[in-house]
Amino acid sequence: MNNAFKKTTLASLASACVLSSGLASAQEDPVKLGLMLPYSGTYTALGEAITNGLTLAIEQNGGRLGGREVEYVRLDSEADPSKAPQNMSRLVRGDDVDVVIGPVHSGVAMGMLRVAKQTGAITIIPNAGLGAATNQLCMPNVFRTSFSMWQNSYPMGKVAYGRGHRDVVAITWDYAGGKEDVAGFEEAFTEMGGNLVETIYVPFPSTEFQSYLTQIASLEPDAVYTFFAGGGGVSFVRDYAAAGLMENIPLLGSGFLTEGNIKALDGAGEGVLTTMHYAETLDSDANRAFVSAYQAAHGEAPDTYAVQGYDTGAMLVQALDEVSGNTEDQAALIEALAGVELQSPRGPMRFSASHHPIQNVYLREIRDGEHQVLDVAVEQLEVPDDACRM
Amino acid sequence: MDLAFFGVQLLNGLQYGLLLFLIASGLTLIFGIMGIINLAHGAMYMIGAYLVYDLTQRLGNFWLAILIAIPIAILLGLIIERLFLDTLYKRDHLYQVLLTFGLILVLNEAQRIIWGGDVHSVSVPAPFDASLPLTDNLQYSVYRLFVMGVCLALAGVIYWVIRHTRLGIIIRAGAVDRDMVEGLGIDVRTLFTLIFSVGVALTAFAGMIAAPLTSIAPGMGDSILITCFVVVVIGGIGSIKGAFWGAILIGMAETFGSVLIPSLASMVIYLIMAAVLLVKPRGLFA
Amino acid sequence: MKHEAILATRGLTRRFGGLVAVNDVDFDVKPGEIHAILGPNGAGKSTLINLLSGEIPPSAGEVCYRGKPIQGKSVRQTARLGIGRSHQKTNIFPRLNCLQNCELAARIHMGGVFASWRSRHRAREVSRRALEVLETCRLTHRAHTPAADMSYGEQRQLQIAMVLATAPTLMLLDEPMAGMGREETDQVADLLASLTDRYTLVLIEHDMDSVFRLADRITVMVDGCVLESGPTEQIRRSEKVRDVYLGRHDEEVTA
Amino acid sequence: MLHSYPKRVHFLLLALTAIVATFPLWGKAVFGGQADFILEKLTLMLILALFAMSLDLLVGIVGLVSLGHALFFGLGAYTLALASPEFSPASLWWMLPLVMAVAAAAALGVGLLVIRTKGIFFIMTTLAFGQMLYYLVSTSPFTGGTDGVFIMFRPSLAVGETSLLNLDDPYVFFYFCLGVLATGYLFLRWLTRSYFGQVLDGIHDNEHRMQALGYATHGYKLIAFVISGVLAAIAGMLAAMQYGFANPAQLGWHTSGEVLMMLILGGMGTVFGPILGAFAYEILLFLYEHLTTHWPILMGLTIIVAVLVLPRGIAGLIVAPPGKAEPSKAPWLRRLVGKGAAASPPEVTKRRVQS
Repeated sequence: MNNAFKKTTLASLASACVLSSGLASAQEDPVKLGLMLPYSGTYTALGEAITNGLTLAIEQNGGRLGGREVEYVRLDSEADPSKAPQNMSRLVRGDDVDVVIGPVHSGVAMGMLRVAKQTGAITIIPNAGLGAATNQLCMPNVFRTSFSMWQNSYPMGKVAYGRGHRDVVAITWDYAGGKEDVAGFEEAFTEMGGNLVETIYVPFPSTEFQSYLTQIASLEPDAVYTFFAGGGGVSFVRDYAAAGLMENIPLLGSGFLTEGNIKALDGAGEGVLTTMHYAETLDSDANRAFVSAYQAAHGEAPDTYAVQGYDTGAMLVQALDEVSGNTEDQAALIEALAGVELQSPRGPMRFSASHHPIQNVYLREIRDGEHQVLDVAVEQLEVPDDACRM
Repeated sequence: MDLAFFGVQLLNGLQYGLLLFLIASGLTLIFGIMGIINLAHGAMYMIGAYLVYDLTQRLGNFWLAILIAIPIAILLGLIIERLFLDTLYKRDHLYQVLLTFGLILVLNEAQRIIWGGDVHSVSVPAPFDASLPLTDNLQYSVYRLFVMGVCLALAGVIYWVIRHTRLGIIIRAGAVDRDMVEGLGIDVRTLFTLIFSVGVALTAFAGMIAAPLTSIAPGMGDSILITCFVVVVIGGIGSIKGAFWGAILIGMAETFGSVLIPSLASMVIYLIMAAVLLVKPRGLFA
Repeated sequence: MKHEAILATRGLTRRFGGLVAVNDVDFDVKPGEIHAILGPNGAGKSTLINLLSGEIPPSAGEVCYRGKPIQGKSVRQTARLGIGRSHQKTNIFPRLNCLQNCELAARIHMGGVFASWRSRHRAREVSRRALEVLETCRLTHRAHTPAADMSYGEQRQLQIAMVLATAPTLMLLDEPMAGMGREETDQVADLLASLTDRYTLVLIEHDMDSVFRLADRITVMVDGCVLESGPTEQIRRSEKVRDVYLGRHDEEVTA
Repeated sequence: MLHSYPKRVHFLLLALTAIVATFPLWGKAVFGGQADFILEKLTLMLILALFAMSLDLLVGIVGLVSLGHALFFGLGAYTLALASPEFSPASLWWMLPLVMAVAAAAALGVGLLVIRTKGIFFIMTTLAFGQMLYYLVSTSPFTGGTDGVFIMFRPSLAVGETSLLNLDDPYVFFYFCLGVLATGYLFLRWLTRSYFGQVLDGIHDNEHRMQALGYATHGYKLIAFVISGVLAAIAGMLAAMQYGFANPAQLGWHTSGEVLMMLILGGMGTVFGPILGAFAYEILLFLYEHLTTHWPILMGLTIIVAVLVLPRGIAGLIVAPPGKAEPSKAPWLRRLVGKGAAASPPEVTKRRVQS
């Protein structure tokens, strides 16, 4: 007979016995975690890093959550938003998972959230930075362990002004993530009194930047703020350096411009400033321990995505301990998750009312092929999320 | 818009257009002679870039890497043609579309298995790793000039081959009427294998020389494919001359479109295509 | 009025690049006649037919059909005016059966698809006409056979049947007997002969026996020009034609 | 005769329909707790079947290979998304005609441009137009951009105050989609067997000859293009209704490629083939995804093999439809399969040469 069927019978049996229903199912069923991450296509590396981080955290807890074995159901989200609802539905309704972890891609997140709303499935977003997830679309059963576009770019607005830049040009891809990111920068920068001369939108996912660089050179701003990611980030930074702009016009960005790309930048990124909630060089015990454990387990250095996965795992460890492994009582589990406080590799981290991390955002500079932390740009930054009602 | 700005943008548009021509030339060649629509064309571009990345890593020399990568690309074209396409010439274009779509899935995933999902890059090779000042605050990579030179030279070679060699006569005849090729007493099978391999190699080569200018990432071939299609449609399918002017037109349109009408930047090439189709349904040079 | 030409060309010329395929051709077809066009390969016969039917536009000159100029009209338009044509290559709908082939041809000249949809009577008329022309072409027994499954000769006959089904005033037939055996050729010749009371025919044909048997008048073309045009007897006796055309005839047979 | 099939085909189709239609009766017994999920998946397959079937009219019947059909699918989804009120369900009485009208207008506009092109040109121009709308939707401020939009409420079907069908109930929605698919199927069957369908067959076989007979073939093709677009848009609307979500990816050329795959798997030109194809594709995808994260390789190879050995798809196995000569397999494949016949040189399509 089917697992779900067994589980419901057991659950009703257990509730009939009144006592320790959590323990009863703990002996029988593993906790089912549905991973809806990209395992093929452009974002594969991110999906894998998150998975590695997540499993590391759970392995460090003896491979158990709240005393129960863990079963992973991996589903390739292939970063295809049009398939997101059906994939999410398959995890929740088909595989009957207890918690869904995903996705990487904001468009996919939208599709998942639609189903999360219908089904009430507990969802932890380990990457996708769309603001709406914890703002307009926030719901009790949805958490995020990563960042929002706003959270990573808002601090840079302050930093840019603080470093004396007054006229700044922003450039990003013409897509939702890019627009949200630049909006965060603009908010802080103009609040302080800076002037955003122009925002240039590049058709997504073009990496042909020459004409834009020419435009930037002719505008002669004090600095350029940019958001590109992946191949686009690499291309932009290299082209920016090759055009000789790096010497005269400092390049600022939100962390994803260079995250995971330092090697591919081939030395071109030296001196680029970015703000982000993590840097691999963070000087803390938690981070050092994490980096060496990750290195040992997976044979490579962790990146931000791995940390986000790791914290997702750590969060589950804490919350499921809190409820003694009982995943049947959703309300209790949600409450436990919302109450999680972590000493993460990225620093202290807890959750806001909208279930978004309250965390430090660091100012980083690329020096000698590493993200060196210059400063904490904003300490324990909380995302306002003022459209969230729950 | 001052004159210097205009001049630099002209240069940008020309450089982009020339690279586009190199990528699209293989596509239009294959269309023209073989009547085959190859959706996996973008994947070939990606493979060229990855090959040169991999070989540069191993050998430490970009030029050597290109030298070795070209025969590999030709071989790949040969295998694909003999194994899969050989059977499709008689059939409807639908089957070509589907088979090459299947090839995209396979090649993209093979890329991931072999090289992983990370973003890579190739350093600009000596002796072109320098920059020239264009304006007081803008420099231009010498390698970009070199790429332009290579593209122009290849365009010249292709032009010469088509105008002045026996192969060229066959190609021109084939683009007009494929029966005539048989009439000339050509072994069509060998010709097709040759053309397809050369077409694939041209595209892969474009990926190779473009590698130091771009980032090497999964899926990099997908977006270039559609742009190439637009180039070929505008120029006229099978026409090398059309591909050349189509590519220059698109290069200029993207460059100036992004500056002058930023709100339509992503659509400008499609709008041009629609306009061309309205006036000349078979393209400008067909 | 009876002898006024149903189709006339004046100075009709067609160039392909540097090649003049049809050069300054004046040519008349009288109502009710079978007019054959003779000439060696490359003489411009098919090009002439293509110009008459509107498949290609002329470079110069005019084509008059029933006294009105029609050059520059598309093949579809000339078809609607009552000029039916068959092609040198078998040109049928292979997946459809014989009857459907003819119905398609008949329907467009009987009000089109939507008329058949609106009126059952009209639809029945279309079928009747299709059966009629199958009968004429002796294909009734093949009515429900897919065209692709028929013999080559039958396919050629079907092609003529389809032209007939469009109820043309003028038929342009490009080598209707090409590639047929003796027996089939005679059959088609008989068929064409039986049509003369109702239709005007322009015919390109290589089979000399059939041409001389069928044609009322003959136009001989060489190198895109009209060499001679006149009643069959005149052409048969013409020294000029014998020299130029029959002199090349051998060479053509081997070609 | 073309478009008429042996009795066994009809029996098989009826049997399959019966199996699917009675799923709510036996689903629980077989799949237990997963039945709801399977029902949802089945509903999706029905929607995709409609989408694939609409493309069959173009590709299989008229012979126009479109690589931009997702344009209409996405257009249907986005029309619903943008026209739906935010805080209450829209009425399907309004939405369905609206979606159809928008799709028809778009198909007419695009069709006027693309229908004049043929073969490869048609493929590439449809592809480019699909991409054009993709970028328009991705960058427009009204459409939610690349993240897509939510449709908070499923449209309702009511007369006055009384609800005719409670489409929010997954079982009702399932039967609703089944009904739409059946209607679409019967419509296309009727169309392909009608006088109009005969003209389309003629155009598929020999467009030039059709013109020589006097048919304005462009007009007929345009009508087929519009019908096909409208049906695809209805499928897109249903897809958006099912998950309450529309995204630019639904318009992208990968979606167009996928639906072509369904067509080849099922067998084109048969109207019922694409339905089987949509089911087969989704089932294969489901299995492959469970098997390995490298599933695109398996899917790619499946398509390649289908093209090489099964060009007429599943439908071709059930019924051998009359058609052009059996396409030959690759020489190496023939040797492998052992069906003799020496390798023949590639034969290019003969074109009439002017003489």
